[in-house]
Amino acid sequence: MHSESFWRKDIFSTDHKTIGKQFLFFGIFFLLFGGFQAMLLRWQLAYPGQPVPWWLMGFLYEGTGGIIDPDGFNRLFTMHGTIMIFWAITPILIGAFGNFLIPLQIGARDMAFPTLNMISFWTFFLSGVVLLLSHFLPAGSASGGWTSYPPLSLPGGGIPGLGQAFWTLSVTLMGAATMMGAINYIITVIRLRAPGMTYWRMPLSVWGLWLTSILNAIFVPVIAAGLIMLLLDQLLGTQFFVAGRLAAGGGGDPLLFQHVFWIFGHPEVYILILPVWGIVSDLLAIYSRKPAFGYKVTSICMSTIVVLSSIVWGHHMYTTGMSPLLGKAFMFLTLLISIPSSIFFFNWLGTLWRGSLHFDPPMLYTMSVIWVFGLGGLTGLYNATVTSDIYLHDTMFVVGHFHYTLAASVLFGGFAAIAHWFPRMFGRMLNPLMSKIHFWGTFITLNLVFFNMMVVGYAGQHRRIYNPSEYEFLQPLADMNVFITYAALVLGLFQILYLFNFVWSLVKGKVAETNPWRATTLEWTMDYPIPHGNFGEIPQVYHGPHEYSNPNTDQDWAPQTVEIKSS
Amino acid sequence: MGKIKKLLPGGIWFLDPPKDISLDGYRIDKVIQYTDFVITLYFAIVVIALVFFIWRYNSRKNPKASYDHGNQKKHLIMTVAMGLLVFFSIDVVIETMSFKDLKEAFWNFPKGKDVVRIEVMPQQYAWNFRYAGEDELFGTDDDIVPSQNIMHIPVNTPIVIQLTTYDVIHSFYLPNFRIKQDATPGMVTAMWFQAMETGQYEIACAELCGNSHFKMKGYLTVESEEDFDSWLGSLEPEGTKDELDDWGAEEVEGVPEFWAWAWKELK
Amino acid sequence: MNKAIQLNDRFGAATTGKLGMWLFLVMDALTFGTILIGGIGLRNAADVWPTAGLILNVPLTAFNTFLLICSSFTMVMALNGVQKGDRKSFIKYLALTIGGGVIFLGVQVYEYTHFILGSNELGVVLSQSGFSGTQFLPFTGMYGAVFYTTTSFHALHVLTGVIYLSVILTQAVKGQYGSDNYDRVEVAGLFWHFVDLIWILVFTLIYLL
Amino acid sequence: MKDRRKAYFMNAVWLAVLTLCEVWIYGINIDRIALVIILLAFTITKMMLVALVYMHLRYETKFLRRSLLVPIPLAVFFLWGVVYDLSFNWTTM
Ligand code: HEA
Ligand code: HEA
Ligand code: CUA
Ligand SMILES: [Cu+2]
Repeated sequence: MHSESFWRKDIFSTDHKTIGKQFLFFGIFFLLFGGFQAMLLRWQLAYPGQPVPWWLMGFLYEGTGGIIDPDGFNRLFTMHGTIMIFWAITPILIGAFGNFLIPLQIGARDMAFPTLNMISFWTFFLSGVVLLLSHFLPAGSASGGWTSYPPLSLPGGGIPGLGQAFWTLSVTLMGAATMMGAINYIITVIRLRAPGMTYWRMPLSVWGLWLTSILNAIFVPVIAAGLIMLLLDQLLGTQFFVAGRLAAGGGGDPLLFQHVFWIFGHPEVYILILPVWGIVSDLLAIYSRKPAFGYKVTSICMSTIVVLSSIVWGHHMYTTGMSPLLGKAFMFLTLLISIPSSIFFFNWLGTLWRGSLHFDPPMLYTMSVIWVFGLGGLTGLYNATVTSDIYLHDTMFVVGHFHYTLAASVLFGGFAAIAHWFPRMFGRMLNPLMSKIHFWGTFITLNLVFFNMMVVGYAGQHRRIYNPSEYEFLQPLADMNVFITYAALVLGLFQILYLFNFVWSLVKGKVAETNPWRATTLEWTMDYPIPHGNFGEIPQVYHGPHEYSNPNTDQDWAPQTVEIKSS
Repeated sequence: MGKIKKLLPGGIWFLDPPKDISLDGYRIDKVIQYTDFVITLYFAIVVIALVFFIWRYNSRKNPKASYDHGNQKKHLIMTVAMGLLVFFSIDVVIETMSFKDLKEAFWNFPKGKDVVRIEVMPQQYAWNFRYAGEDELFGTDDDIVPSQNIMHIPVNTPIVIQLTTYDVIHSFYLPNFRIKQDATPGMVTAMWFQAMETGQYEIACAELCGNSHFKMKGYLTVESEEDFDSWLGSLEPEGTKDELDDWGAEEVEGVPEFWAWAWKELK
Repeated sequence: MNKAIQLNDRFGAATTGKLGMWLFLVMDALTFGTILIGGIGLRNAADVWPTAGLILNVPLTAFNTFLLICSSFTMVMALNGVQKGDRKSFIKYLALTIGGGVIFLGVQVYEYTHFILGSNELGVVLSQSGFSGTQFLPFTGMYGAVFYTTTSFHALHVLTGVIYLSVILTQAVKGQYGSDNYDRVEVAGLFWHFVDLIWILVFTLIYLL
Repeated sequence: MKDRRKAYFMNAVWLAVLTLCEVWIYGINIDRIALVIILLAFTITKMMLVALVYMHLRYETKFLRRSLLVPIPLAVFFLWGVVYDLSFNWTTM
């Protein structure tokens, strides 16, 4: 192995493992950033118009007398939503674990296009810089919501300055990076699987990441086109999405943007959660020492959801005055998704059934996904129904629903993945005690926060409002809003513990053995540090990824590279 | 449905929604209550299963896992049956309820003489309302436009609303009626409802529309037929012409009608 | 680093680079598709829409279409050349292809400047289509937005293709390709033909219909 | 490698002829709907010629050819949904 300079090795590296780690640090930074914004949001919702205390960095609001002003609040949730979805979850789950796991788990030496992979990360990085810079614009960052509906997001909509244009630009760049990643992941899985690694022998994590990439490949181009049109409207003054008074000389249609946005936007939520479904299915098997229940059925269900997810976007638009035909069609198609969802959900329980459960930290995070995704998924049904959505649309109920699916399920999936693969990435174990404290603290407070969001939503509180006490019918909810905020602050404190644990374990954690979890998949077959090129010799794969407790083996696991002789 | 209510006093979302004073709001509450009931049931099953597995199959109690891929025919049948059970016990039921409600109520616009028609045109950040006046035609000189954010309706009378907007998208949200409808520039949308009780209620804007979205509030007064008539009678009819000039509608060429449009017939 | 092991999969002999390019082209087609779908949707909902040939120059653009077809032809001829090991014809046809692209762009720039500078005749046809002014700009109603966005996005692709092929050409001149090493030429060709393919659709949807 | 120059040339001729036909049909006065259908048919033929011959799909595996068709039904569904909703209005004039 020839030695490489620091720049080639750690910065502009083409090694998928290094790029994966870069994505991980990048994502964690934005997770904290967006999470901090959530704390400020919660402060405002509980104590509208009261000065932000010093321990929430009140000095940030010196210009407005220590309080968050309405514009500032709108910027907060816009940036919070955008950052969490595109710059925190996407890099952590798809960028970091997609990069790290796909080649290792299928037995490849690297991605199919390593240089493209590096460019993808640096484009992503650039998009993040543009996004961060937009916070320093004289008129402030974007404040049109993460959905950025025109005409509000256009110059005539009343948001001053270039914030919206920066938002559009950075999301477009992010999309370009995601598309490069998608090409890489898809082709890698198609082409670079080790001998014997058939599709039906891939770990479910790879299935999830691969399906995610397919969705990315199909739908990110759609939003890219939409964003290009939006950007032209914002900067050049074309009129795709303006109508009514603002459209001098005949205009376009704001509904077109909503369609384009949600044609992408709905698949996007599955883009975020599919890796987690895969990872959870795998980890449940590992920590139950039992093959994943209904492996094939689970991957077929995930694929079915991929197909269905592309034809249900209209359920975000029930109140726009949609035609009865479309309304009914979208409702029916949306509800269909609960069939494959409940099937693989049932399979998760099936994996636990008669297993031998080891409650290591990754398992705790994983099992909690069953809880939070159950709640998040089931509450999707209220939204999917046209009549109940007429009431619940744009209320905190929807916010609660998607924090259960996104901020809870996806986040716990991410925590599980980090805890599980930390020894592979960094050669050390994440401290189990701190992990367990973090788990319990997060699990309890998170439920208090997000369940009660649904409670206030059901009680009528609409979303994106600066000051709920403006309305009489929301005044009985004031106490609950304060309670949610305290729960959220405690939740935030536990994340500080997590950050500490992460950094501490990085330098001081117990040095890990090669395969501490006794897992069967290929990434655990080589010693740390894994060299550039991963495998000395490309391994031969003999069986599926979940051979645990096979009676024909002496130990309770059989690596995929070891042939099992039936007795 | 009464039985379900008894099972779940107050529902699972322990804070009550605003009082329902509408003719059809109960339909929405009913769908939600049914969904509450079944998802609680399923979620309870999940939690019980989880707790049982943790207690029974933890590695201390069950050091040896059974080797089972769950890929036999019986497993397949079981899982698919589970999926279909969820689908038929939740989805099909709420879908049927919802379709029925839409057909009978929400998408079934009342027509005829005793309907009160109102045009709503939100702007950043206020609500404008317009009543047709004596001649029952909009865009004529006897239209009545109360001051901003003030809306009155008679009780027990169907109200049909048509909306468009002056600038960005807003959403006309009546928590006490369980409904909302977006107002989008360049198009006219519609909704209808009927109040069953008199009183003062709030109108909110449910779609982000700028920095004062949070206080884009209207006041809805539901009153008896006579009170409503005398309230309408006490207002000066607005000369449409001048007012349109104020809005600048006629200065910009090619601007579609967005205020005082001739009432568009409903499908 | 060893060459990665390739499975005998159902994509047959297509190289990994080629598969990557095909996937990219599908994604690119979806981007184009969305812009076109948006245009169709807006047009369908619009009250009036100008007849295409009134404002746009159909004969000139038909020539441009012909030009792209020819450059697609020269591109495959170049590929044929390199596959045969005929370096001279390879370089000749590649250069011709690039030339075709450049002329295409030139014609389009001519068309744009004509619209942007405006003229009285243009003013006449514009007013027949319900627009005012003597210039046809991206802000000239929905129609201008759809026309300019679609065609300029395509022109951007032609430009990318010209640069891409120029890189291939310099490498070719240095002697990088031969009858046993032409994969990159073929992949670049795929991109070039795709630009042609999209143009065929744009020509019909924007200029003829 | 087989010499495919002849096939390439014939393809170019076909494309040029079809383009000429398109412009000609566009010039004559026929029913709008017929025009749309005919022109789209011509366009799709031309696109297929380019894809099959110039982009060598003819010579690739059936599986590759079919995979590339996957987004088309999706796009058609999007087109239908968007066009239908944008032109739908609860109110008539
Ligand atoms: C990862 C993210 C994610 C996931 C997975 C989902 C999953 C689902 N979502 Fe959600 N959703 C979002 C993220 C997500 N959503 C976001 C971000 C928004 C808001 C965007 C915005 O407006 O800002 C949103 C909004 C949203 C709306 C629009 C609401 C509105 O604005 O008015 C709707 C409407 O239909 C909806 C529906 C659904 C449905 C039906 C599912 C289904 O996939 C759920 C399927 C799952 C199940 C049905 C549960 C599984 C079954 C069981 C647990 C029972 C099993 C029992 C036994 C085995 C015994 N979602
Ligand atoms: C993956 C996505 C994701 C994630 C992880 C989160 C995480 C959180 N979100 Fe977010 N949220 C969205 C996606 C997400 N959200 C989206 C898409 C919207 C809609 C935006 C829109 O309307 O346009 C939204 C909107 C939204 C709102 C609604 C605003 C409104 O409409 O009125 C609220 C309000 O409570 C909220 C709260 C929270 C909280 C408390 C967390 C917590 O889980 C965060 C926990 C993490 C931390 C706290 C970080 C770590 C700690 C520190 C950095 C130290 C500082 C902390 C202290 C000093 C205590 N979110
Ligand atoms: Cu108007 Cu929000
Ligand atoms: Cu959705």
